[in-house]
Amino acid sequence: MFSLRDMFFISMLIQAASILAPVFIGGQRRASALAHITLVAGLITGFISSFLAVFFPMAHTVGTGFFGLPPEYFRFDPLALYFLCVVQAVAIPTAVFSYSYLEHYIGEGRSVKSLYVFFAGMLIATQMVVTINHAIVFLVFWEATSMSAYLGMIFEKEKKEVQKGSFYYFVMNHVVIFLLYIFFFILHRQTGSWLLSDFRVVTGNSGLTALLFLLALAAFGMKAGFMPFHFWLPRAHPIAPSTISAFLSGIIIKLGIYGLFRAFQILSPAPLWIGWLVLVVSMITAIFGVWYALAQHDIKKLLAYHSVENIGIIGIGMGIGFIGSAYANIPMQILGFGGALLHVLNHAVFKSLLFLGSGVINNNLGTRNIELMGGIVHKAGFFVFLFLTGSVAICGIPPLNGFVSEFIIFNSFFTAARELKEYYPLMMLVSAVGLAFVGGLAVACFTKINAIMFLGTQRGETKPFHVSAYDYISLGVLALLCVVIGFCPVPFINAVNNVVSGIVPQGGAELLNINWLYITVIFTLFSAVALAMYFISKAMRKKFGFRESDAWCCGYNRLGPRMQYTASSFADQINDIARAPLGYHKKGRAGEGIFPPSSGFESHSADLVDNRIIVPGYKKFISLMSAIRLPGNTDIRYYVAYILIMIIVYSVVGFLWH
Amino acid sequence: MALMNIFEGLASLFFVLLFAPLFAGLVNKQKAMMTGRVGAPVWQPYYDLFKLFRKETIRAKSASFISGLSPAINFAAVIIAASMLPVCNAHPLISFKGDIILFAYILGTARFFQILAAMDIGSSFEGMGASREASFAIFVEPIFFFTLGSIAFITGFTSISDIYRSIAMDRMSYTVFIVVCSISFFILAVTECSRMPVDDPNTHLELTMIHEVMILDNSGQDLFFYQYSGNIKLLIYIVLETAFYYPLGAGLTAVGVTIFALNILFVSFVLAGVETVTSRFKLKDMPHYLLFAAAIGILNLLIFTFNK
Amino acid sequence: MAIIFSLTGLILASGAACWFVKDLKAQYFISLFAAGAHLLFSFALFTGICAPQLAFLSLDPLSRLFLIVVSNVYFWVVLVSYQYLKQSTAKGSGKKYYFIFLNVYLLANSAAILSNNFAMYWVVSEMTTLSVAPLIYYLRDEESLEAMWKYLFLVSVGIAAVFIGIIFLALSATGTVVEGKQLFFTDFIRHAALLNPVWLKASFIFIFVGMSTKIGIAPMHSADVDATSTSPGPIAALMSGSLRVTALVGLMRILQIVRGTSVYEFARFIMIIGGLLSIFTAFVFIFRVRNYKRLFAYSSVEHLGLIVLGVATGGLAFIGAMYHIVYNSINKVVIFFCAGSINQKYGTVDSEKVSSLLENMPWTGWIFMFSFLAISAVPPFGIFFSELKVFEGMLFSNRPWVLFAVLFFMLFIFINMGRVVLQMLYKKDENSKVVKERERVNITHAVSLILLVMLIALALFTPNVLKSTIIDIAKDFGAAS
Amino acid sequence: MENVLSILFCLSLLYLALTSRVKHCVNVLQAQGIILAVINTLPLFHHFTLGEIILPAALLGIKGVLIPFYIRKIITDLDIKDPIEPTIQQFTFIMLVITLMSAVFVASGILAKSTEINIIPFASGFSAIITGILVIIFRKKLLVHVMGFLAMENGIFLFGSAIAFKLPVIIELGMLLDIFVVVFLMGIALNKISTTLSGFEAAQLRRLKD
Repeated sequence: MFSLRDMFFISMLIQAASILAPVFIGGQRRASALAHITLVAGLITGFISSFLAVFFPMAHTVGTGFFGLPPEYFRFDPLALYFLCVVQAVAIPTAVFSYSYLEHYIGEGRSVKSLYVFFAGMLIATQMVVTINHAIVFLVFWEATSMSAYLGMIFEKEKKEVQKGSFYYFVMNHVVIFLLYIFFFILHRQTGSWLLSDFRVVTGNSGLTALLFLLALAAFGMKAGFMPFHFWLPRAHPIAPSTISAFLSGIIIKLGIYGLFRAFQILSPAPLWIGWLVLVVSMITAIFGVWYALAQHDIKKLLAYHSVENIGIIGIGMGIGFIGSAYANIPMQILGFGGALLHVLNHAVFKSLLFLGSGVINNNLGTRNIELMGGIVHKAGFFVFLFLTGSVAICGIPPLNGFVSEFIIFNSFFTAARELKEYYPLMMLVSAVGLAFVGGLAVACFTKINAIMFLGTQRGETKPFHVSAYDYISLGVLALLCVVIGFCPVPFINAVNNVVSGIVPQGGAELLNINWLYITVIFTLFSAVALAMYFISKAMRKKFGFRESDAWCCGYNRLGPRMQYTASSFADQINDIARAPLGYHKKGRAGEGIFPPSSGFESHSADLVDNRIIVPGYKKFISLMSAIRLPGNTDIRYYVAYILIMIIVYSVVGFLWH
Repeated sequence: MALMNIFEGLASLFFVLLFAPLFAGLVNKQKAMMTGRVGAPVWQPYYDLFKLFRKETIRAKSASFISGLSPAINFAAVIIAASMLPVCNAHPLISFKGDIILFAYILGTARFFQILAAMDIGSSFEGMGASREASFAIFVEPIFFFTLGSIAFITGFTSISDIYRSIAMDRMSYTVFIVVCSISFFILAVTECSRMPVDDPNTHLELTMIHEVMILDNSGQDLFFYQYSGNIKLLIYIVLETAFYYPLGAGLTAVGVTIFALNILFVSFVLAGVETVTSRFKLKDMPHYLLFAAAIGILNLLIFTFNK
Repeated sequence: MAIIFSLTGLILASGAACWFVKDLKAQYFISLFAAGAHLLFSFALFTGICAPQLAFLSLDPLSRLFLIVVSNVYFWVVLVSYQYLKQSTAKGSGKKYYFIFLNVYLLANSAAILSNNFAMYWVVSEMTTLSVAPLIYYLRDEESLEAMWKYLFLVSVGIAAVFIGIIFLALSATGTVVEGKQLFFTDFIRHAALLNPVWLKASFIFIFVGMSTKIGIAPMHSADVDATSTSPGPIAALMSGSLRVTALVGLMRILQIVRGTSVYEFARFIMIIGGLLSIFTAFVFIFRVRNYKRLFAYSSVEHLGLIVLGVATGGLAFIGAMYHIVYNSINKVVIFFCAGSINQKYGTVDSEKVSSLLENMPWTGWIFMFSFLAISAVPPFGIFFSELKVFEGMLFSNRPWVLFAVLFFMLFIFINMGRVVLQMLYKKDENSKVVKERERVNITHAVSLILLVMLIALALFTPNVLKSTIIDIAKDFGAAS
Repeated sequence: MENVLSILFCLSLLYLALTSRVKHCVNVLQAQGIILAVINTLPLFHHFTLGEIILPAALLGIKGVLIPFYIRKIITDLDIKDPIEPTIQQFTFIMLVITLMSAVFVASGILAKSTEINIIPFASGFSAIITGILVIIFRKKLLVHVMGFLAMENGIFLFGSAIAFKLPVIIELGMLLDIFVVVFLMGIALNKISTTLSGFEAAQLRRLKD
């Protein structure tokens, strides 16, 4: 009988061992194969244990330490286990995908060993982050995660955009770590311990609690990508190799959420205004995240903005939970946190699915611009089906997993309105409308990319589209997870409920009381009807005849790829509504006259925070700083004069010193 | 009791499935009469559907499996939505806490696939329609929550049938509130079902169509499912619209059913009337129109909340 | 006793041998032997294996720690020197005198660190300047000449100011038991409370300002930056990693005396001003520095500023500053080794003309990158942990605003340094002049890797002796908790 | 006696500030070196020991003979022109020096009340330091900088002798040696500068910048 800890440590060792393969084996292919097999084996070992622990909770033995880290440096409470499970669940398919992804680069003759090492390092460090209980060690692994992601990100470093985007990420991490320093220092000073589990704030010190909350929000929120700190995501995600960006988007930004949960555990109950702050910020994040996404043409950038959106949705759940905690209202906390936690899992699953899918597309077509794609469905139908699954899931529409978590969050709104009365029904209604609006925009956005990328015919040059078996496995597993969580949420709800009861110790059965059976039944019914109708129409087609012809085009019969609707046009009408906040601008030339010249239309969106605040602000700052000149920075006479001046200055200070 | 509930639910569902084309025919007939034409018989939609079902299916060469999948999903979604309807205050087949969300979202699923299927062809006409559909759709769910959802938030009930049951027109302010809600909801219904003044179902110019242009390249069974789902959707929204006035006496008694039927007839009359007297809005102005509906909802809600 | 004399003799002999032996390789091995012996000696001293007793030598924890830091840096610098000289295309007699002055440098530094007497410290401290000046002029070009002149001149003036400070210190002892005795630190520290505060204050000001020229505290940093940025890689490493540490000893000594008096608060205050000014200067100048060696010279200004701040803040920050001295000197050595190699390969110090380092020089490039990460306080490199302590100490001192200012400045220093460094590493190669041959691993890379590993290992598995020494120092400065 | 010599020293400083010729500066330095040597010899008249004559002898040798000689050699070797090329008007400069000197004297007077110091040598020494720094700051020629530095050092020696404090002879000698080596190295550097940069002015050393 070995304990969970042992399994975890064993799995970490196996994963760490996988790094040795590329170091000691010469051949790239062999090294890659061996490394990935080891890595996946390690991940599965870990996943089994964390899965069992999350889904069949039982008492764990205290167990042993690891690598000189004493046992109390680790924390395997439900929250940590849940995140660990999420991390590993996503890491396995990503690792499988990584193999074929690297094959692609090996085929190009690039050296991929460094990428693998950083990828594996990132996975390992992430798993450590969520289990570590010691603040300093936490920071170490936190930074290790960020840095390995960064180093992986710069794989195609010769590209200008890679340099820029990765630099954003790099700087963002530095800021986060500064904030975390202060956060942990204060907590350490409060308790005299470095263990996260020991951190407490003296009750009644509301100023300190608020300060700490703000610090946590700034630090973890920046990592997670809440607006206005989201600016790094759309810069950093597109340029990373897909394995990295999938993990970055699926998991690493969730570390921010993890941190917020931990901060809440330490600081709870949250002040009411913090709850509202989180709720409002999240709402803005969600709405503008998806709206910005709609205006993008770069598939990965678009997905990055969707990560912002989904972080917003998670944040909405947390905001409700915070408000609940301010009122000491158990049901609100349970539903809010439960929805957020489940959405963490869901988003991790479908976002990595989509990012990995975008990696396949990018590898095959050599572009990330969706305006140049099209017609992929005719070359790789099943791949499109898998991507579509992820798209449906991320839109939060039935019958997949996205709906389940949004459903819980909607329920939390209803609960808040019911429990708190006063002006809450109104506020909650506005929140619900906001969330519904986000859903509508997400539908628009994902119909856009699915339609433009996959349907119709190929724009630009036609290339063969190859999807390897490993890609199918990894995408398939993730898609299956989307379906399973959607159709059969009960075990996942149980798991989440278990985690939530760790955060809200008083407990309550609000999550379980939602009639999940209904959801299962209805979704089954829905699929059954759809399938039945599908087969009926198929049978009818056989009976009454079926043929293919050119598309209707008002009698014009030479419909070409260039005549298809473009992504810019598709989204134009919606983006036009919010021209200012989106920085949306278009360039169009309509042909006029009898012999019109060629006409065109393009639209661009400039991130408000990035392009209006950060870039010009930084430029202004630089010019301001460059204007400062110490006189005579080159002349020895001034050097000597400074000695005299400083002596005089210090003497004056000394003279005035009392 | 439970068995009775199921029976009521099934009956409601069949009612919707059965009478959906009739209602569409009814509206068309009234419209024709108002414009001074004789018009097609009210049964015409049934004939159309029957004919479509038996026709050969023609698909565009560039179509993919989406084109085949979408009609079925559309239909299934509409059926699920229909089974949540409290027809004549009967117990619906599907009713649980929070089903209002499912209702809104399952129609979203239908929309998602319909837009995809439109884009599947790769023709710019369908693209136009899909783009418009997508841009109007983003307002649909917010308005839905501002109307039906506002009642849910105020009363605390989250199941559609419960929400409607909770409506009681005993207080003046509440009555006004409900009436304004129903007006807002009517605009929503018009938008969702592609009726005037948002969309002209009878137009023949591809450039101005919204819903019709999306199914331009469909025929045979595909078109059958689209049309039929469209009819059902219309009836769903009409039933939800009439349900605001259930306190007037609708119920599972003879009188109640009659009132319900009259309600439906009245709404069909209003619908036809609106379609007769209004012309289609400019596409550019459409968001304003929808925002207007949302604004009514918000204002109404504000007044209601702070008028206690 | 005997061991110190024999070691001094050995170093002198080694220097003399370098004078007579013309073969560079022989000079190298002789110097390396001396360096190794010195390292062993400092290690023995550090761990307490050998504890000689000499009146004029100070062997307290501070000296022991600083000695091993300096000795460590020196050893690695000597180790890579031969390889550097071999590849160097410098004209003139630079190579000829290289090892001779290195030996003098070692002797002077060790004497400065171990001296227990202010006057003696002053003499040998001036000697370190004199020995390093010709090394700065190694390249024999106009820039290095200018740098050497500036460094020599400014530091000489600065050290003259230190002497005034020393005289004031002596004056402050008028009428006490210390009066008329030799200027032993230990005496002064013991009787600090008796000293005249006015003179002591003046003394501190002069010593602080004078030493600033050597430590590189703004605004007296300029010559230091000039010299570090123009001298060859190993020498820059030496200056950044050890010379400044030696200079710091003087400041620490006077602080140790001042600690027991009423002047202490004032001393801390002006040290904080100096430290902040340094970080601020680095922050301002780093916005427009294009010369990458200058960039790292400014980074040294920044880190020494941080150390001074930590020392001035006291408590945990003091301990952090001590760790920071150790880590920073190791880290800077690696950085300047890389900068030296890059300079040799590209023939320019303009960062915008250096591109695609990771492709052209993969070993140097990656080491450079990691050393940059290390200096930016990325764990698990040591700087992270030491900065952590310094920051924590500052946050809970009576001047928490200092921390916020420091963090603000350091963030932008990091951003700008990152921009330059990463640009050098990644930017697509447009400079076709660079010979595209596969870089081979050489001893510089090996040493750099060893130092990086050391940087991690020292942080993760801090030896007890280091811990206890630093705690002892903190006790001496009243900073131990 | 000591006071008289110190005043002489002060006068030499004024002359250093006043003169506009490099050669006169060297003469002043030489004079200062001799004065210092004499001052250090004074105690020997009361109590003569052989060991203590080393220091004045070395002072005389290095400051009075060796360094001036070396500087003169540099001047002839490098053919340095005689004007010192000030950056501000001589009048202003003199006023500045005199003001600061008076301030130093006044300050020393105040300080002497709390501590027993020999005011005149002390203040003279301090004045020399300040004058030296001012000479460095307000002169263009690098060689004059060196001389300013030397004036500073002379001041420090005077200053040191003003307090009742005895350092070991070896350390004093070490200091002298250091100063000599500094000057020696600076001479070499000047030599190089004149060949490579063809000039001796501080303004020419402006290559190193950000």
